[in-house]
Amino acid sequence: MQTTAELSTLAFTNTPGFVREYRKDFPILDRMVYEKPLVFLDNAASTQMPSQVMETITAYHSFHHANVHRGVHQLSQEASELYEGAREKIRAFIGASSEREVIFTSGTTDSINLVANSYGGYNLKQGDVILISEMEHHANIVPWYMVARRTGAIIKVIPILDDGTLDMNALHEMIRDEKVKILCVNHVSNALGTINPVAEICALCREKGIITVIDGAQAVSHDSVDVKSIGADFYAFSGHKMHGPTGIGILYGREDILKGMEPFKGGGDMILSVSFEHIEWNELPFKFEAGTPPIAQAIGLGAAADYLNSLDRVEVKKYEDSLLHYAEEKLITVPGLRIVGKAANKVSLHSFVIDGVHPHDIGSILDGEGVAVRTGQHCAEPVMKRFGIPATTRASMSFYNTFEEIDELVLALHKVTELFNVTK
Amino acid sequence: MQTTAELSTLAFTNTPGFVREYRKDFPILDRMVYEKPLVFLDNAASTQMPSQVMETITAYHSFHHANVHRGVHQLSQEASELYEGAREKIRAFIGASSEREVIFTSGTTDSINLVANSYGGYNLKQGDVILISEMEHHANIVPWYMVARRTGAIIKVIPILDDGTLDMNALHEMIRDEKVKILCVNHVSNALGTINPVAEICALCREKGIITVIDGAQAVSHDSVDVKSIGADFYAFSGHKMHGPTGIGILYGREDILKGMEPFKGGGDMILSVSFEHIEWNELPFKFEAGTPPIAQAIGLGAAADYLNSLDRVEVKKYEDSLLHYAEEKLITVPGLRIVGKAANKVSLHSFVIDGVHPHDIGSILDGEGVAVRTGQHCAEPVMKRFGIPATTRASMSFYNTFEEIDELVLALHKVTELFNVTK
Amino acid sequence: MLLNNRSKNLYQEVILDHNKNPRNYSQPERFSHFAKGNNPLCGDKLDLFLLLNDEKIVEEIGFIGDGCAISKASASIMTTVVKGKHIDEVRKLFDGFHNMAVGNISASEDPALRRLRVFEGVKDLPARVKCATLAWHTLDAALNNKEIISTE
Amino acid sequence: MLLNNRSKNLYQEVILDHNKNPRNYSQPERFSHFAKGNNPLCGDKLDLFLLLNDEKIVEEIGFIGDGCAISKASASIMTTVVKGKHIDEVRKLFDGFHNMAVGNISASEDPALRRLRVFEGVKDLPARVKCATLAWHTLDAALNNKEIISTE
Ligand SMILES: Cc1ncc(COP(=O)(O)O)c(C=O)c1O
Ligand SMILES: Cc1ncc(COP(=O)(O)O)c(C=O)c1O
Repeated sequence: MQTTAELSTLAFTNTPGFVREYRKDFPILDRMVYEKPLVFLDNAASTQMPSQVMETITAYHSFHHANVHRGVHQLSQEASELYEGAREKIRAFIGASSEREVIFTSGTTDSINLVANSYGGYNLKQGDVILISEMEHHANIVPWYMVARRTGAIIKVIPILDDGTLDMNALHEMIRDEKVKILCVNHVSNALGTINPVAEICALCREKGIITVIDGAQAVSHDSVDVKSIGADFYAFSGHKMHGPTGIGILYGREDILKGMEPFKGGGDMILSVSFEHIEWNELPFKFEAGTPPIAQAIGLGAAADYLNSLDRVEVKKYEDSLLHYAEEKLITVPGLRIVGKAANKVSLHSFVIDGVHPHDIGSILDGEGVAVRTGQHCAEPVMKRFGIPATTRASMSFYNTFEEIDELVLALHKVTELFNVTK
Repeated sequence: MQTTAELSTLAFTNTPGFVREYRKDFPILDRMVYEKPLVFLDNAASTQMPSQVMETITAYHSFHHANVHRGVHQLSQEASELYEGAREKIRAFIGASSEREVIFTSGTTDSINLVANSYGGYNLKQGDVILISEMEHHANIVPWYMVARRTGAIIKVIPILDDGTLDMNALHEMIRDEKVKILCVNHVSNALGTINPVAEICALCREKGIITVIDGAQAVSHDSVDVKSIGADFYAFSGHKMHGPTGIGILYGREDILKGMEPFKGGGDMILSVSFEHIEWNELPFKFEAGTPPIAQAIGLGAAADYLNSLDRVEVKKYEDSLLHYAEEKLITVPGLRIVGKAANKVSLHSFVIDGVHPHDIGSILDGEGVAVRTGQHCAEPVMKRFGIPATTRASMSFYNTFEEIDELVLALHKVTELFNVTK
Repeated sequence: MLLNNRSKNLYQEVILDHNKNPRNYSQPERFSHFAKGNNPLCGDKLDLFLLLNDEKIVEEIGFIGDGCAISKASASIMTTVVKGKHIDEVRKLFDGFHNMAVGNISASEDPALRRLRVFEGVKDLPARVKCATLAWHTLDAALNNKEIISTE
Repeated sequence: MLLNNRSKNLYQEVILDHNKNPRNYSQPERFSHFAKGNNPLCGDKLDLFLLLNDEKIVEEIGFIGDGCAISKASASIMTTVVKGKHIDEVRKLFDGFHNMAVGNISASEDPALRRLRVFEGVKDLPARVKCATLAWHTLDAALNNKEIISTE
C-alpha cells in the first residue's frame, strides 16, 4: 500500500507522451462504444494487437504462406524460416537456452495440459502429491485434477494470505513432504494481480527435486521474463495476452526434462518414421508439435515479441506502476469499494467489490459508459471462495492505458454507487 | 483413366474467365520466384488465403477483439457473437444438426487426438480392434497407435488395391470381427488423391455399431461435404486446407456420442464449477474447448467458408476435374513418369514417380523453374511402403490453378528428364 | 449524474427496490416443486420452491439465492406475479417473458406482461438476458420436475 | 532446354555421373567402423562402412543406400576423397565441406576442397544442405562410434 506521500515519488503523475504515441499503434483504441470513447480495461482477459503485428500476419499470407518443414520449394522454405525465426525470437524473449526448449502450443491452457499429460501422466503415482496454489487460474487446476484422477495422485493447496500473497510459510512446510512431485503456481495472479516470488519458489523446489510448473500467462506482457533466472522447469504463456494472436502459446521446458517425456499429441512432423507396428518420435521441439503448426500465429507472436522489445520496457513498467497506484488512490474514493488483493508486488490490475452491488451490475453499467472491465470469477473460483465473495470487478491496465481512462472508470463507478444508493 | 476421346467431353479445355477472376483474390499468386511467376501446385499441403479472409481477420483485430464468453462489455459481446457466428457458419457448411456438434480445435491433428483420447481412451479395451486404412495420413495413425499402446487395443490395416482405392472386399470381411470398435479412414487421400466411399463405409459400420472417424482434411476444399448424408460419427478437418487460417480446425461429432465423452483438455470455459475436490464439465461444445479459443482463427475460418460458398462450387468441381484429366494426359508424355494412384474418383492431385530420378531432385529442379510441388512421403509412410517407393512428387491443384500452369509443370518435368537423361 | 440510456432503461427504481427488498425471499414451509438455478457466467444462484394445489394453482412460492440485481429482482417480481395463477397461465407468462427479453415481441403487445415490462431493457444487453430469465427457467424446470438447471 | 542457374550449378555432370554410377557402393569384407545415416525429410538412407588401419588411415570405405542424387553423389565422391587419408585430415575435410555447404566459406579458399567444390551450389538451396552433408555426418558418427544418426 502506498500513502499519498509515497505516491508523489512515483515516476509519472500524468500520461506521458510516449504512451500517447504507443496508443496510435492500436487501431481498436480509437473505437467508440455507445457514442463514448472506448476505455479498455480488460487487458488481463486479452490484450489488443498493434498494427505492426497485424501487418506481419497479412504480409505472411500475401507473400510467403505454405506449409512448413516438409517442402523443398521456395515458399515452404520461407514459411519455415519465418516460423523457426519466430521460435528463436521467443527463445531470446524469455531467455531459454535453446530453441529445443521452446514449444509452440495453442495457448497457456494447451501448454499446461501438455505438461500434465506428458510429464504428470507418466511420472505421477498413487499417493504422489501435486501442490497447487489457491490463486491458480482454472488452466493450472483442471488439467491436474484430470491427471490426478487418472494416476491416483493427490492435490494439495498452498493457501493465500489475506493480503492476496501466497502463504510462503505454509509452502515451506508443505514441500517437506517427500510425496510432493510437482508444484504449480502462477507468476502473476489474474484475479488478484499478485506477483509471486517464483524464483525463490523454484529454488526451493529444485533442492527437493520437485518439478515446477509456472503459469506465466499474466506476466509476460508486464515485465521482461527470464526463465533461466527464474529457474522454472516449465513456463507457459499465451500469445493473446502479450499483444499477439489468439491460437498460439508457448511451453518452455528444460531440455533434459523434455527429452525424457512422451509426446502429448500424435500426427505428422512429430515422428521420424511410422509403421502400424512401430513409431519413432522426432527430436525436440518437434516431438511436441504434431500436425501443421499455427504458422501464421507463431510468426505473429514473434512480431509481438519484437513490438514489446521495441518499447522501453523499464520505463513502461514504471508507468504501469504509476497507473496502478493512481487507480488505487482514486478507487478508494468510491463509496463501499474494497480492493481484493493488496500485495506489495502487483501488476497493474485491481480486483474490487462494492458493498451491496453485484459485480455483474457494475460491469453492465460501466459498459454503458464505454468502460470495459471484466466481472465474475476470472476462472479462479478458489480465490473467490477464499475471500468469501461471489465475484469481483477487475480493471486491468496495459501500457496503453492513460490516467484519464482511470478517471473515466472512477467516474462511472460513482454513477453506479449513486444509482444503487451506496453510502460509505 | 480417361482416353482422349472421353477428355473431349470434359467441361473445360481452357482456363475459364471465372478462374482468372478468382485468382485476383489471392495476392500470393502474383508472386515471382527466381524471376519466374510462381506456379503453386502444393495445395494439398496448405491452400492460399483470399484477401477477403485476411481482411476479416484484420477487421476483427482492429475493431472487435476481446476475450469471448466471459465478458459483459460490448467488445466481448461482439467477439463472442463473431466467434459463435463462425461456428454456425461451419455448422451450415458441413450440414451438422446443431452447433453443439461443431468443436473448434487447432487442426485436423488436434481433432483426431481429441477423439482418440476422449473416445478411444475411455472405450477401448484390451484386444479391441481399431481398423485403419493403409492410405491414412500420420494424423489418423499416430494418435491411434498411442491410444492402442495405452489400452491394449490392436490396430489392423485395411489394405489398398493397386489402383490406389481401398480394398472394399477386405473391409467387408474385416468389419465382421466383433472386436472392431473404431474405423478410421480419410475422405480423400492426400498421397493418392483417392476419394473414398465414406458414406458407404459409414453405413456398413453403423450397422455393426462401429464408430467411424473420417479425416476430411483433403475433402472440404474440393467439394461440398455433408456430414449427415455421409453418416460419419466423427469428421475432422483443418482451416489452412480450405483457404482459411492455420491454428484452427474442426471436429464434428454426433451429439449423442460427444455427450457421453470425457473432455480431452482441462482449463477455463470447459467447466461449470471448479474446486480442488470436484469439477463439473460444461455443456457441448464448450466441454471440449478449454481455455481461450482460437478466436480470430475461428472467425477467419467462417470467412473462408463464406468465400467457398460464394463460388459456384459445382462449376468449380467440374473445372478441377478438367484440370486433373488435362494434367494426366500431359504428365504421361514425360519419359519414365508413372502416376501413383489411379482411382476413378480422385480430387485434383497427381502423385507420380520418374524412373531413375529421386523426387527430391525433381522438387528442387521444379522449384528453380518457379513450380512449387511437394516431394516426399506426404506424411503417409505406409502408402509409400505399399507401392514400394521411397517417395513421390505430388502436384496438387486448387480451383485457382490454370491449364497454363499445368503446361509449366510438364515443361519443367521435361527439363528434369533431359538433365537426368531419362528415356522411356 | 447522467447514465447511459440502456442502463437507465434497465436499472429502474422498481428493479433496484426488488433487488434490495426481494419479496417472497424464503423457503415456504410446505412445497410440492423445487429446482435450483445456476448461471455460471455471473455466479447467479437460486433455489426456487413452489406449492401447487389440486387445481394446479400456485399457492405458495419462495426463493433464496444470490446474484446480480437483475436476476434477484426478476425472481422477486416473478414470485409476486405468478402467485395465485394456474400453471398453464404461468407457462404462457414464461414464454411471453422470454420472448420479450430476447426482443422477439414488445411488452406492449401482451397485456399480461404489464408488471414484467420493467425487464424489457435487457433485450439491449444480450449478456444480461440470462440473468433476467434465470428465475423463469428455474420455475419452468421446477414445474417439469427437473431439479437443477443452468442457463450457461 | 534452359535450366535455372541454381539447378545448373548443383546438378553438374560429375554429380549426375556419381549418382548413376556410385563408387565404392558395397559393403567391404572387413570394416572397423560403421554408422547408419538417415534424412527423414527426403527419405535418404545410408549405411557406411570403414576400415581404419593402425595408423588411423582409411584403408577401406564403402556405402550402401538410397536417396536423392545429391546425397548419393556426395557419398560416392566422399568415399573416393577420404580413402587413404588419415582421420585427422578426414575430420578437417568434414569441417571444410560443412562450412562450404552452408556458405560460411568459399570452396576456393581451401585447396583441400577442390574435388568437393561441385557441391558448393547447395548453399543456395537450403533444403538440400542436409542431403549433401548426410554422408559426411554419417562418416563423422562412424568415427565417433555413434551408430545411428539423423540430420533432421
Ligand atoms: C489427409 C490428411 N489428414 C490429416 C492432415 C493433418 O492436418 P493438419 O496438419 O492440419 O493437422 C493432413 C494434412 O497435413 C492430411 O492431408
Ligand atoms: C493466470 C492465467 N493462467 C492461464 C490462463 C489461460 O490462458 P489461455 O486461456 O490463453 O489458455 C489465463 C487467462 O485466461 C490466466 O490469466
